Amino acid sequence: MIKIVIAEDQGMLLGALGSILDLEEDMTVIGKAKNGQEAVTLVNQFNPDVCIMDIEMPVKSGLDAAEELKDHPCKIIILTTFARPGYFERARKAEVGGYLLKDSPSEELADSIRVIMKGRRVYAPELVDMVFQNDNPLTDR
Amino acid sequence: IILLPFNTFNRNKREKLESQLKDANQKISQMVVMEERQRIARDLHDTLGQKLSLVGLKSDLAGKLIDANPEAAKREINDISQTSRTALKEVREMVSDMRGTKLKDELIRIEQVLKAAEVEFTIKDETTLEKTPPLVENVLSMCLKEAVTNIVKHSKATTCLVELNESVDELSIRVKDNGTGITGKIDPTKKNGLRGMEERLEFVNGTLEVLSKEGTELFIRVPTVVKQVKQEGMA
Amino acid sequence: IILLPFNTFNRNKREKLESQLKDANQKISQMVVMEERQRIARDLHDTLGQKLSLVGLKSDLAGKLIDANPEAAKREINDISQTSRTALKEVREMVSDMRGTKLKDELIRIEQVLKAAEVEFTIKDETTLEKTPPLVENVLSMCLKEAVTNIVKHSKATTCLVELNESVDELSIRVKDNGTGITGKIDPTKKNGLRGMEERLEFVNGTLEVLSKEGTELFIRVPTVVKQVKQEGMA
Ligand SMILES: Nc1ncnc2c1ncn2[C@@H]1O[C@H](COP(=O)(O)OP(=O)(O)OP(=O)(O)O)[C@@H](O)[C@H]1O
Ligand SMILES: Nc1ncnc2c1ncn2[C@@H]1O[C@H](COP(=O)(O)OP(=O)(O)OP(=O)(O)O)[C@@H](O)[C@H]1O
Ligand SMILES: [Mg+2]
Ligand SMILES: [Mg+2]
Ligand SMILES: [Mg+2]
Repeated sequence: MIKIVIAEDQGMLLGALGSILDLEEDMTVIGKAKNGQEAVTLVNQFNPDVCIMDIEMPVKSGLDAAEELKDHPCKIIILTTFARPGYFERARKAEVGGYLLKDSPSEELADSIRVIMKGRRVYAPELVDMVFQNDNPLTDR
Repeated sequence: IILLPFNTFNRNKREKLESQLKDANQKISQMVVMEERQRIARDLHDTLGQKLSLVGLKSDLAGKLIDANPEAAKREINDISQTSRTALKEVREMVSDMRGTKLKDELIRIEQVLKAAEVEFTIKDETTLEKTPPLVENVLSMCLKEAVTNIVKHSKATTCLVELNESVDELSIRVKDNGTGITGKIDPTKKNGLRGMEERLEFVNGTLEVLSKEGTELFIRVPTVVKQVKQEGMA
Repeated sequence: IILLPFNTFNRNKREKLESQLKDANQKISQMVVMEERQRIARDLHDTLGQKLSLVGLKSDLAGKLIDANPEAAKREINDISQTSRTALKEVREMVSDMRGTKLKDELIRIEQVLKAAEVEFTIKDETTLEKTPPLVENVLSMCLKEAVTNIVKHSKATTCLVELNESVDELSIRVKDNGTGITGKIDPTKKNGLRGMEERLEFVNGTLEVLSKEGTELFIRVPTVVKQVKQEGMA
């Protein structure tokens, strides 16, 4: 059984995500958090296999929480909808197991979780943003 | 003999500058577009991103529940219906914000503003605006808004006349009040209403004339056939 | 005696140009933002507005069908799931696909994508792209992006080779992976990555060849002397 903790500040999303993963036969959701801080606490308390996190949450963001849990054996999966500057780089440096689209079909999400459990990283290409060179013609003169 | 190389030297320099100007323009427009997109993406993230993800998840969930627990499935479907409608409303609001204000909408708005300020309002509008590019309309709406704001804020006027005209090659707006007129110098570092108008009009090759006698009169003109300076990379 | 005025004359001219450069930069950025915003508003309205309405309607329908005809309800729910995800995907593309993505920038990006996916990346790039029109470069960047997205999403490959070549009359890109190859039929109503590539290449008279043996190989070719049929409305 893959033990999962989910952190998401939007209540309906948290509920739906929880129910959908619970329906998978080899997964069980053992904790739900409303922010990154709660997620860190739950992970330390229950030692889940996987912690799925939203990025933008009050108190502590998913990326902050992921950085804090970098040395914890629990695999961190970040879910988000749009690429935002700097996020990909931070997720990569925090060595998260997955950096995935929140809207990926639930089968795909479940499959990704299984692949990540085997030690591979899964990063949605849509979320990888370019590191821009600074060629701002307004500032460099 | 001496003049020529100097001349050439300077010509080269000028040509280099001119080409820099072109390059810079191109880079800027690309950069600005990127920045604007990121800004919009940020706005979209919190509203649409969340809602559409939720709809996706809940539809998967409903599909899985339908046989085992049709009542629970119905609740999910209900949430989907709600969520999609809220999202649609938000998209509409966002889109109408982004589109800028239509001139005809702005006319309605200023009528209300002037009524509230107890300024008698007369309008002569002969325009169809059929061939007016959105950008031009946007700029004109902003000008009109600022002109009327100024009347309410500064003029002490009791009447205001707005006249819109359209000819083959030009669109014009006259805004006239019977107030104090513009008295004293305008400090361009502090005030930016009128300057902003001028700058925006310049984008669309328009002009602003300000007359101050027996009140204030603004005359705004924009050529209908707009020379689009930066066609490329912008379309 | 003669030199001095010339010099001054040219200096003035240069200074004027330099200040023009600054002004132009500022104006353009404002104008570009306005136009870009309006353009995105249009796109948002067209893509999202329609899809969200559809989701709303279908969720009501599914709710009504659930007891009488659960199978039909499932089909509606399936459509909802598809539609919401396509909508979000489109928004994402709209926001991220900056017009005028330089091919060299895209190469940097795909390197990051492949690195993150732990796919070994080899690149052979012999091109200068000096005479490549921006439109062509843009199309090629989009193709490269989709090709690599597909590799990461579908191929299970461990290596990826990208080869760019330039001849007198042609530019070509080969993208090769050592994965599963394309298995099974592609449903063109659901999948639009490869089809989109083909469509975009058509604009610039380019072609796409797909080979599937020992992995997948895409071969993209665009003639360098492009008849620009559809410049407008696409850039
Ligand atoms: N219709 C008017 N009647 C009388 N005075 C006016 C009128 N319009 C402008 N003025 C005068 O011209 C000045 C400059 O106007 P402008 O719109 O540029 O700046 P502002 O309205 O003071 O500040 P801002 O528009 O930046 O909020 C005003 O401060 C006011 O003194
Ligand atoms: N490099 C590849 N290796 C293995 N299979 C591939 C590869 N590229 C494409 N495919 C297969 O071809 C199908 C069609 O690809 P296409 O890009 O058109 O659609 P998609 O990636 O599934 O969806 P979309 O691009 O619209 O998000 C994919 O679903 C996948 O099965
Ligand atoms: Mg959140
Ligand atoms: Mg003002
Ligand atoms: Mg694809």
